[in-house]
Amino acid sequence: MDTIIILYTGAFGLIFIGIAGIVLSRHLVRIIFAIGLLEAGANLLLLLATWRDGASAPIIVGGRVPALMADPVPQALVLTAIVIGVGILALALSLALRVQHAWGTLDMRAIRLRLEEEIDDAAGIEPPTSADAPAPRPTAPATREGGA
Amino acid sequence: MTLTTLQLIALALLVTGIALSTLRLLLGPTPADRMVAADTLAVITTAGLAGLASVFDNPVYLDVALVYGTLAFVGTVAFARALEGNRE
Amino acid sequence: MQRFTSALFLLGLGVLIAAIFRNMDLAASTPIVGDAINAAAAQQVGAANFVTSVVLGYRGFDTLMELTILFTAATAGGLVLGKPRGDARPDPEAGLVLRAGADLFFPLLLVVGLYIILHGHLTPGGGFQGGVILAVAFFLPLLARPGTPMSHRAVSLIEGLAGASFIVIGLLAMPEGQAFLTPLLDKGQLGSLLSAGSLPLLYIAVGLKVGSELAGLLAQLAATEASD
Amino acid sequence: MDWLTLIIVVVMLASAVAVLLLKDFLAALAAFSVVSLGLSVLFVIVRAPDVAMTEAAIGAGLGSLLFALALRRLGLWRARDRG
Repeated sequence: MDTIIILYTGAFGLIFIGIAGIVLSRHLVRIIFAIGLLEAGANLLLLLATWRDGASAPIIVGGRVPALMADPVPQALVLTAIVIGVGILALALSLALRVQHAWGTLDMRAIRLRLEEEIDDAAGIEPPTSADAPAPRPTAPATREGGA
Repeated sequence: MTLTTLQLIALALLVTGIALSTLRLLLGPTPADRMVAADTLAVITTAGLAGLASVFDNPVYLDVALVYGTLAFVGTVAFARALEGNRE
Repeated sequence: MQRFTSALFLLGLGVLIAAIFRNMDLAASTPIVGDAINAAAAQQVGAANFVTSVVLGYRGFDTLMELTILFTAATAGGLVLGKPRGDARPDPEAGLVLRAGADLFFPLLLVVGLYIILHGHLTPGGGFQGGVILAVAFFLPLLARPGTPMSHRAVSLIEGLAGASFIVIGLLAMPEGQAFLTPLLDKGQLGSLLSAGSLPLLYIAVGLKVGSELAGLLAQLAATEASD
Repeated sequence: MDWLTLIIVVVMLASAVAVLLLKDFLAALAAFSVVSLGLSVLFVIVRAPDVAMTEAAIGAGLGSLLFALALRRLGLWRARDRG
């Protein structure tokens, strides 16, 4: 099998696993982990776009100029993207800390219910109370440690 | 590129180490086991990066091994520190 | 129900990725820009590491914007975390091994970080990587002895000065009719420490900025009260 | 080189799945650091030492540090002797 096919499989696999984690997870921290995986896969994919077999690193060592060098442009892009990624990760984690502090839960369903309630309260809308209304909303379960 | 016998043996040993440590990482059973497996993998990878520098016959890859070796220690310390602070 | 829709979405995504993968022309790229840069960078910029040439020479303005994004993310993180409460209980002090190890490791990390920054135009590395190492180096004593005060004023000062000097070095090229961030000074001998003109200076500014930003963010995260 | 790349990719994807499946966040963080480790080796294999060094610095040092601090403060960090 070709090396390039294996590498592309790794990149696409990381992207798929990352999106699956974002879609399927209910825990906020797990979603942040999945964002990290997705970002890693995207970086690898960007770097593979200009892969050539047998190229050497784009660095001149000891005045020896290699015949075929890898493309430095995506490398420069990915280099900065990784550093920005860690900044985004830190921001996401601090937001998760604030959510935990304010609402005491990291479960996405509970967070969504609380958000809707707060929006209703702020807008002065009564929750629907007609006879045909669906059953009242369950109170937000205060789970703090959840699975995938 | 062609590998010399020595490089082949070194890479085979490193791959064996990676396989065994990954098995421990995936099987567990306790989180501490997985943490130690991750640390072992970091050490093996540092050696593997130096081996890759030898295979590619280019000394610039040694810098990567240097950075990985120094910072893997910090990561493990962060794991251990958070554990230590939690255990009253 | 939500799980089912999610699984359906993922199935479609998997089929899409498989289709893209099948029809993609693998390894058939001809990097025109990359080859042109590889051919010309040694004369035009004078850095032995062509990635450095691209990051600071050909795409210096993008790097400035990326520093801005990082600054925005770090500032927003600090704002979201807020001021720690005064009565917050700090973590207990670390054991003997970590305290001694942190004391021994701090100078080593400092030297490695400065080496990576200063040799950014010769070997792999540069301001971003060295800055991360510097941030970790300055945070390690704080990890060993929580409660040690870290001067946020000094961190902000270094950060501001580094960012300003990046822009000032870029502006210095403009009075002579050249574009913003054109590399200045003598190109020097390719592969020697004092070469590539003003690129090492720019990388020092980047390293100090990234390092102080991330160190400040880590310190603020560490000062936040634990929830249990 | 093919077999080496294949092994690294398999290790990386297996730990990426483990990040999502492991219940304990300490174990998930260990698996996450292994993902970035495999990625760093892959970056060396595609001849990008600069990117590999960045990934090593972020993945091994700063990322673990950030997640460890945040998880500790979120109260998700439970040290257990068994289980």
